[in-house]
Amino acid sequence: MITLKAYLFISLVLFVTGLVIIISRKNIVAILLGIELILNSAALNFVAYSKYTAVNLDGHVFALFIIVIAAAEAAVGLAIVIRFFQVKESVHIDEASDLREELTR
Amino acid sequence: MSNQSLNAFMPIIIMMGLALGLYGAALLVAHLLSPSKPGGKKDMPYECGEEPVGSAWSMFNVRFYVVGLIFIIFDVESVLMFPVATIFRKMNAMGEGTYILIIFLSFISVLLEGIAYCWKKGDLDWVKSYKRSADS
Amino acid sequence: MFSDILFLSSSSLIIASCVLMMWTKNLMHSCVYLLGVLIGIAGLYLTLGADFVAATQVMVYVGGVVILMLFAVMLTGGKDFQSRSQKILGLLPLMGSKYTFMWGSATAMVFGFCQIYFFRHLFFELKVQETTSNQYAPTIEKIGELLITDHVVAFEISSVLLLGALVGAAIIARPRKERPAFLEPDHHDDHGEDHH
Amino acid sequence: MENTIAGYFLKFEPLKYLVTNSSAWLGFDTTVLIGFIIFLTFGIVFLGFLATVGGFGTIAERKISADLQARIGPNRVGPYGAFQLIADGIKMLSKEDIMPRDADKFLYYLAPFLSLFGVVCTIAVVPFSENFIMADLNVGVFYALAISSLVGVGIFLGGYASNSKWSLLGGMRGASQIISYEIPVTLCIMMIVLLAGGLSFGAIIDEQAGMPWNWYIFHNPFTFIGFFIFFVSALAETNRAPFDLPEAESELVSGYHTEYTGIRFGLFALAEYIEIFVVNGVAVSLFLGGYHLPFSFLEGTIPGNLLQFGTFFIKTCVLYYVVIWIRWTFPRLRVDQLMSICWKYLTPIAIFNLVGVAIWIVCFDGQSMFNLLFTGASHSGGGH
Repeated sequence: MITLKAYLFISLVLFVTGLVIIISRKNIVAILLGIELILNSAALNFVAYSKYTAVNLDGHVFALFIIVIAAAEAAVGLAIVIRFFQVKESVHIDEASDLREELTR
Repeated sequence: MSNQSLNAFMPIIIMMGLALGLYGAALLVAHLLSPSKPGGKKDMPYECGEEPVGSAWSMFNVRFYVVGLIFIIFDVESVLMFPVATIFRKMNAMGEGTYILIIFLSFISVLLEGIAYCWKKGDLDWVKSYKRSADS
Repeated sequence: MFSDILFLSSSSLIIASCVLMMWTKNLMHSCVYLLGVLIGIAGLYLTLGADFVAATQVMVYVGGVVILMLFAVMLTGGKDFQSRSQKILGLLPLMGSKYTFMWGSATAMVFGFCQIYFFRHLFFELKVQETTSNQYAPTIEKIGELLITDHVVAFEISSVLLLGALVGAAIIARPRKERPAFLEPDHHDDHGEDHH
Repeated sequence: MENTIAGYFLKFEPLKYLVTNSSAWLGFDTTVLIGFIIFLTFGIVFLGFLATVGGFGTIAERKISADLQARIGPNRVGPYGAFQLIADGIKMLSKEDIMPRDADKFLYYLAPFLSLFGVVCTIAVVPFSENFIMADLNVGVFYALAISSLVGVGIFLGGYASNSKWSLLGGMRGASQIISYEIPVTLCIMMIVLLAGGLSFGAIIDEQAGMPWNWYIFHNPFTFIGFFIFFVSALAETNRAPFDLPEAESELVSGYHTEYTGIRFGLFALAEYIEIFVVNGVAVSLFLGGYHLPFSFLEGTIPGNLLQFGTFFIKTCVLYYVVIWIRWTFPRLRVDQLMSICWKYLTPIAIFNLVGVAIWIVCFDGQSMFNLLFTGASHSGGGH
């Protein structure tokens, strides 16, 4: 029988994958992919807890809202990516440094 | 709407397997029957006989993209409206019709505001969008 | 038994796609593997009895977000900038210098253990009911009732949030012919080739 | 799986006997296993049936177009060219499978599969008759809507992977067209969901049992408009003329499958033709009463189910004929017209319809137009 821990493990795998993608990729679109994974792991946790610990469906509603927020985030984020590409002609994350002060590295 | 066991989803998994099987079988039979002599001009991308210049993976047209952005917001809003639409008639029979109608209509009115905004600003136009924003 | 099979196949699809997503250098392929991950998560939702959430997952992500991602990858050229070093230690300090990263991770670990220690009741004494029933009640009507009773404010506010997202995305991505004056080429040359 | 085809067949004596005996012999309850085998068998049967229908769709297309243009059409292979599809199939299988030099190999192989996958998975919820339905899910309509959006991904990837300019243009047009026209389709389906109070196909069809005036298309003026919006949007979703911009042969050679040859082109085309049938079937189920006959006749038996299946099939074929008829009658739209039709006409009208239906339900308590006009007339809402 599948236990709660199995779902939490899958959720952990998703989260770690998302985190690794975020910190190891330099392309902004790839970073957005990682964020999607992290949001999905959170939604999976909500639904799993909703089945195993509670009798109501609040977890499902939360998962729905997470999906909604993730879609809105993807829309705005990708719009920013496109605009950024139009301006800078690159999607390298280090190019987004117009507001940075000159620090000693 | 009744209680449903997970087995209700079994046919879907079976159809997924069948799709995979159909694709694999078709490719296998085609591989056995068809000749395979790659090379030469045959492998060139078809451009009506001209030599292709550069790769195709560099084209840029943002207008398709704005449509996608508008779409995804509408998609999500419709997803949220589905559960409310499902219980609409039930609530109406329970005498809560006005309440749920107000909730539903206020949600839709925000949706309409979005489409009205995009319409007014020319995001839904195909050709004009360039001109208008260049003027402003 | 069927739920076990569904769980195993979905989770193996998720893990395989996750590994491939980290592995591949082609961003387009990465998006396609994301598709696999999302479909696998929808399968997990099915095993949890959340059929509406599963269908929503497929509808919003597969029909919307992934297509948008593919568009974005194609429009921006899909070049993936690999980090300078492929080794794990080389990957680590990308978010700052090596020292800030080490201090940050050490602090995070200490705080994490403290939190786990203080909230251990929540973790270990959580009442988990291992349901054995294979019957799932229809969820969509209950979700609808929750949306118009308990979560009605969130429901209405989310529509406003989506309106904001729509307007913002449309404004930002709207095609413009001229480039902003402050980003003319002479200003632009400062950055560029020194990074990679 | 109570309402589905496996549950139906498990009620028969020989299978019951088989289940009891094999359970005793193997030591566990074999109902699920036997159900799996029945599902698998009928999955193959339905898939084969729909593939044949799709194949005949190509012939019907050529014959009807020939008829509309006062030609004869294919007439060499078999009587009236009826075996043309076999010849076509053999031709597809024995043609060389060429891949362009710079193509993305993985995506090039994946794209036809995604297209086929999205369509084949939809078949599982199409209600052929009262008992001949593979899965009567609680979220049936929504599931069909969701999984069929994989076709858009397949088309886009097919266009992208070929690394040809025509393909790329066609793929982008296809993806943006499919996602745009999904909005009116969703809103029209939501209108029906408001009336039916459920997302399962069985519930929606049972609400429209009986005489044609119980059909949802005649329920009120808004649904009447809604049907046409749904139908037009479905044409665009399946890339049919006059919305066939992704494969417009006069401007884009062949659109997203320019570089596809042999069997993979065939699978793209097969998926497209099956999708037309499935979408028409969904339209029939949602608006035109589905499989219901005006009278109850032999319900629950196999001949009765076959009769219902025939009803469903005839209704769907009528819509299929209309689809082909439209293709050979109307000229193709331009891209800007395509987008303005979707976003400036269909979507606002669909939202208006949705609001109208909601107000109708509250004002008239969900009664149909016919009931209101002829109060006291015999309301034969049978089937419950």
